[in-house]
Amino acid sequence: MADLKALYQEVILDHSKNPRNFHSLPDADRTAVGRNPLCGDQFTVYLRMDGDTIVDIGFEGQGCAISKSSASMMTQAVKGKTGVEAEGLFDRFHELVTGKPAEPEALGKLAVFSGVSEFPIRVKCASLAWHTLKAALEAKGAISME
Amino acid sequence: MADLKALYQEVILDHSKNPRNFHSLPDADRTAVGRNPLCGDQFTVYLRMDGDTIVDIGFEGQGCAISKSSASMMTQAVKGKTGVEAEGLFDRFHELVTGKPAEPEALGKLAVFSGVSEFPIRVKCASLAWHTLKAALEAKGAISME
Amino acid sequence: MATKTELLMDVGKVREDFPILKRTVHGKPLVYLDSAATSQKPRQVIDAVSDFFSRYNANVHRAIYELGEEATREYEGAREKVAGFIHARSPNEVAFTKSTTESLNAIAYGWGLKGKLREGDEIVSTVMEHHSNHVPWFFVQDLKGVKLKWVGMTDDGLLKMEDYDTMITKRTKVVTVTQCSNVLGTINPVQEIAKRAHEAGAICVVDAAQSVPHMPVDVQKIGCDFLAFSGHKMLGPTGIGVLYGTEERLNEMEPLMGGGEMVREVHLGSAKWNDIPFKFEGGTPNMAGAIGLGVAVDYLDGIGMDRVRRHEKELTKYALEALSDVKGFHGFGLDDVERRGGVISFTLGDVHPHDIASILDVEGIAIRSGHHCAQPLMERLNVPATARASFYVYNTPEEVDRLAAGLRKVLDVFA
Amino acid sequence: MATKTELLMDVGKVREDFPILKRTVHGKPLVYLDSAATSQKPRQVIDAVSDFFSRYNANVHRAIYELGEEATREYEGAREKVAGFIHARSPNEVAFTKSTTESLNAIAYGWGLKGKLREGDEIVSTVMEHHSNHVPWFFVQDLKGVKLKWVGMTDDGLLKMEDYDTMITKRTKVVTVTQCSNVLGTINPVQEIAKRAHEAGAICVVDAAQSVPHMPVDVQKIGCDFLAFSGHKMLGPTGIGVLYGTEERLNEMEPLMGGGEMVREVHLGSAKWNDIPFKFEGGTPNMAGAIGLGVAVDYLDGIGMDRVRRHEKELTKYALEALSDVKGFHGFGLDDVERRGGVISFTLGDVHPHDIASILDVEGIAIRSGHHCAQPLMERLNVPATARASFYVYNTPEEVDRLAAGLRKVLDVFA
Ligand SMILES: Cc1ncc(COP(=O)(O)O)c(C=O)c1O
Ligand SMILES: Cc1ncc(COP(=O)(O)O)c(C=O)c1O
Repeated sequence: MADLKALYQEVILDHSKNPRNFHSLPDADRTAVGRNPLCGDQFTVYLRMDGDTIVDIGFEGQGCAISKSSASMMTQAVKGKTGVEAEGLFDRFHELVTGKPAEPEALGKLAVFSGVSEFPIRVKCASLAWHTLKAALEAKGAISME
Repeated sequence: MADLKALYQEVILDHSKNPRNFHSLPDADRTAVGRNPLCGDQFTVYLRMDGDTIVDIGFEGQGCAISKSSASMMTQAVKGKTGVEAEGLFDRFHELVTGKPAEPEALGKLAVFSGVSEFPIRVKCASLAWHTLKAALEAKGAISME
Repeated sequence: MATKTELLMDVGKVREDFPILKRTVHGKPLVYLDSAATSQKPRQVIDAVSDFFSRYNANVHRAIYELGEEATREYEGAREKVAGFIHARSPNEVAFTKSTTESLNAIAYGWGLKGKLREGDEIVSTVMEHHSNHVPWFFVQDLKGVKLKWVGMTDDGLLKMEDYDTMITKRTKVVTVTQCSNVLGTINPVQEIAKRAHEAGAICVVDAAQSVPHMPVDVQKIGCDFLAFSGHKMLGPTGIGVLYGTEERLNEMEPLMGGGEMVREVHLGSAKWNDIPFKFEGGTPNMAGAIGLGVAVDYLDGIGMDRVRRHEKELTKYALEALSDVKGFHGFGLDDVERRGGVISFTLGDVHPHDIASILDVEGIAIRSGHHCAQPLMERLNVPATARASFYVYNTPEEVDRLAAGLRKVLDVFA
Repeated sequence: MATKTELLMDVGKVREDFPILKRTVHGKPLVYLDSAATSQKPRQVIDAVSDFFSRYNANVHRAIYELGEEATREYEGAREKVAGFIHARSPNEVAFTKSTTESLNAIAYGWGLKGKLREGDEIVSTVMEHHSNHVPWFFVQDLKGVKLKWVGMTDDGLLKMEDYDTMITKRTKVVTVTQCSNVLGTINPVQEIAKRAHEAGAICVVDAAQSVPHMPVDVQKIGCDFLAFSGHKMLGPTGIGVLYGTEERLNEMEPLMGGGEMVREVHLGSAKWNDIPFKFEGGTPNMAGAIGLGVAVDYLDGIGMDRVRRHEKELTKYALEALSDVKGFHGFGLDDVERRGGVISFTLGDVHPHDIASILDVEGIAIRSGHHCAQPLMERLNVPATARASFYVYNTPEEVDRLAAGLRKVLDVFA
C-alpha cells in the first residue's frame, strides 16, 4: 500500500508551509514560469547568475504541498552550484522520484522525496520547479507539463 | 429462412427486365424524382391528370429488380385511378410489404410483392416508386428515402 | 434528512450492476465520487457493447445484409430511446456526436459560423460555463467578429438574472447556458432563459452535460433550440454524445463534418446534404457507443429520473451536513439542494486540493481536484483550484461518511 | 496461386478469436466480406473494452487517483502503440479523433481553413477519393475561395500520374490522396506523390483508411505531412480514429474542436492551446475506443503486417480467378495484386448490385452494394453502383468459393 507518511514527511510539510527563498529577485538575470495545467500549479523561478554559477535564486507561485516544498528545497540545494551541477542534481532527483535512484547519497536532504516514487501521479508535482529551473538556465521563458 | 423465390417471383423478374410504361410523358403535368441514396436507385414519375384522375403515367430511371418491377406494376395499377384511389392503393401496398396486410384482395396483381415482407431492408426498394408517385400527386418535386 | 437505510434499499441493488464497484484501490473498497467527470457503467451497458461487437457488428445504414440490418435497427432504436428520454418531438431531432464538446462545436460552427451569424451579432453566455461551452464561441468571435458577453454570478453561485435584462439586445442571436454547473452544481433556470432569448429573437443553446444524466429533462418544456450532452456521464460508453436541435434549427444548420453518410449526392466540387439528423453524422458513427447509450437510457428509465434526482438530492443534503462538521471544510455554492445537483466543490483549510485528492486516493476515495475545465469560474471564485466530490445513482451515505473520515485524515497529515 | 491449405493454417487460428464468425445468418455460417466498410473484432479487443469499463473506467489526464492513473497509462500506451505501428517519430504526432472523417475534417479546417490557406491557393486531389476526403475540402473551397483540382484515372484504375505534372503549380498548397481506393483497391504511389507535393512547396495529406489496416505503412517513408485512419476498420472499436501529423504541421495547425483538455488557459474571450497532440483532443476522449485500438494494433502486430498483406494478396488473386469463372462477372480495377488491396468491386451481368447483395445475404454472405461513398468515382466508371467484396485476416479461400457459388445462385434466380 502506498505510504502517505513517506510522501508527506515532516520536512516536506514544513517547507510547504514555510517555503524558503519564496520571493522574486528584483535583479534576476534569468526567469522562467512553469505550469502544470493538470492541477493549476504555477511557479516562477528567478535566478541571479555569476557566469555559470547560481548565486541567488527565488521562486513565487502556488501549488500543492509536494510541488511547493520541492521548489523550496530545490532553491536551497542549487544555490551556489553551477548550472551544470544543478542539472546533474535534477537528474539524480528525477531518478529518485521515479523509483530508480542511482546515486541517492548525492541528493542529501532532497532524499526526503523518495516517497513520491510510490505516487507516480505526483512525480510531475515534485519535478515542476526543477523543470522550471532548467528552462530558466536554458533561457526558455515558460514550460508546461501535461 | 427468408424465401428468395417468394421475393423474386416470375412476374417481378419479368417487370424488372421489361418494365411497362418505362418512358417519360412529354405532356406530363406532374413530375417527381425519388431517390434511395442507400443504393443509388433513382426514378422519375410522370403523370398526366384529368382533374383528379391519372389518365397517363410513365417512369424512367434505374434501380434494383424490386424497385424497378414495383415501379412498373405501379404504373399499370394506378392508370385510370384517381389520386385518392392511388394513395389508398399505396396504403394497402405498404401494409403488404411490411407484413401487415389488411385487405390483400384489394391489391390484385400487386400481391406478388408479399415476399418483400420477409426482407425488411427491401421495403424501401418496393415502395420507392410509390413514394415518388405520392410526391408527384402532392406536387413535391423530389423525395429521398434514407 | 435522508436516513441511511432509506437510501440504501435501492442503491444496494443498483451497485450490484456495476462491476467496478467491487474493486479495491490501495487495499480499500473503491468510493467513486467523480461521476461529474465520467460515470461508471452497469454491466447491462458493458454487455451491450460486447454483444454488438460479438454478434452483429456491421456498418449501419448502408449494409444490405442481415448484420447491417440488425445494427441499423439497434442504432436507430438507440436514437429513439434518447429522443424519448429528453422528450424530443421526433428522433430526427437527435444526432449522435462523440461528446458534448463535439455537439457544442457543431452548433457554434454549423449554426453560427457557417450558418446564421454575422459580424456584429452578439452571443450571451455566462461565467459559469465549462470550457467546452466557452471555446467554440471564441472561435466564432475570432473568425466572424461576433461579440461575446457573459452573465455574472452572485457569491452564492446563482446567475445574475438581471444581467440578461441589459445584455440581451436586439443584436443578440444566441443565448447559451449550462443547465447545471459542473463546479457548483447550481441548476440554472433554463426555461426562463430560453424564454428571454426567444423574446429577443435569439436562439437558446443549453449545455446539458450535467443535467440530462441527473434529472428529468424535457426539451419541449425548456423550449431550447439546441441541447448537448455526453453518454459517458450517464452510464453510457465513452465516445458518444448527443446533439439535440429542433427540426427548424437543424434544417437551417450547416454540418460541421463532411464525409460519408452525411451526403445525398457528391460531385467533384459540390455536394448535397442528407436529411436531418444524418447530415450531422459524417463518417462511420460510434455504433457500439450509441447502442450502449440506448441501454444506459433504458437503465436510467428503469430507475426513473425522478428517483435519480431525489436520490442525489438526499445524498447532497446528507453530505453538506456531514462535511460541514469537518474542520476547515469550505463548500462552494448553494445550501438549498432543490436548486443544486449532486456536485460539491470545496476547499479544506489551506490544504491544496491536489493533496486532498492524493490522500483520499490512498483511502480508496476518488474525487477530483483542479479547475474542472472552468477557469473563468475559478477566477470569479478567486481560487486557483477546488476539490470536488460528485454523486450518482450508485453512491451511498456510507460513502459520504468515508469521504468525511478521509478529509479528517487529510487534516491529520497536515496537522 | 495460393493453395487452400497454405492459407488456412494461420487463418483457422485467427478465426477462433472472432466470436461473430461463429454465428449463422439465414441458417448459413456467416461469410463476412465487408471489412472495407468495417472490420470484425477479435475477443482481445472486445475484452479490452469491457475490461476498461469494468475495472478502471475514469477520465484520463485530469484524475489524481488510482483509476485515473491506470486509465491515463493505458490511453497513452495506446497512443504509443499506434505511433509505433505507423512509424511516427513520436507519440506526440498521433492525436485520437472519432474517425478518418473527423481526422480529415480536422486537417481541412485546422490546417487549411483556419490555418494556412488563402484565397487563390490550390488543392490537388483525385477522382478516386472517398467522400470523406472530398467534402471537407469543398468546405475550404466554399468558405475560403480555394481552388480544387482532381487527378484523373486510367480505365485500369490507376491515377494518371502525368496529371500531377500540370495540376501541381506554385499555387498548390495541399496535395491529398487516398493510399488505397475503397472501391478499386488500387494502391497509389503516395511516396512519389508526397515527393512531388514537397517539391512544389505543398503539403501531402494521405487518407490511409484502407491502407493502415491492411499493409505495412511507414509515415516517415511515405514522407507525408498528415495521415488519417479509423480504428473500426482495423479490428478496433467504433468511434476512434487517428490523426497523424508531423510535429511541425501539428504545431502550425489550429484545433477543430474547442473544449476541455485541449486548452492550457482559458479566460473570458480568449484561450491558449495545450501542446500537441492534446490540443486536438477537445472533450472527454473515447478512452475505451483508444485502448481497444491499442489492443487491435497489438493483435495485428502479433500476426505481422507483412503477413496480413500477403494473406490478402493471395486471397485476392484466388478470388479474381475464381470469380472470373462466373458468367457475367465483371471486376473493376487492376489484375496485378501487387498493386491492389483486398477489395473487389464488380457487376454481374445486368443484375443490379442491390439484388446481388440481397441474394447473397440469404446465403449468409455479407457483401456491400452501392456507390461506396465514392460517387465521383462511380461517375468516372460510369456505373450507378457496384457490388463489393473485401477481405481481411479472417477470410479464407473457402469463403471465396462460397461467394462464387452465391453469385451462381444469383444468376439462377435471374435466369
Ligand atoms: C478510403 C476511405 N476514406 C475514408 C473513409 C471514412 O472512414 P470513417 O467512416 O471511419 O470516417 C473510408 C471508409 O468508409 C474509406 O474507405
Ligand atoms: C457542464 C459541462 N459541459 C461540457 C462538458 C464536456 O463534456 P465532454 O468532455 O463529454 O465533451 C462537461 C464535462 O466535462 C461538463 O461538465
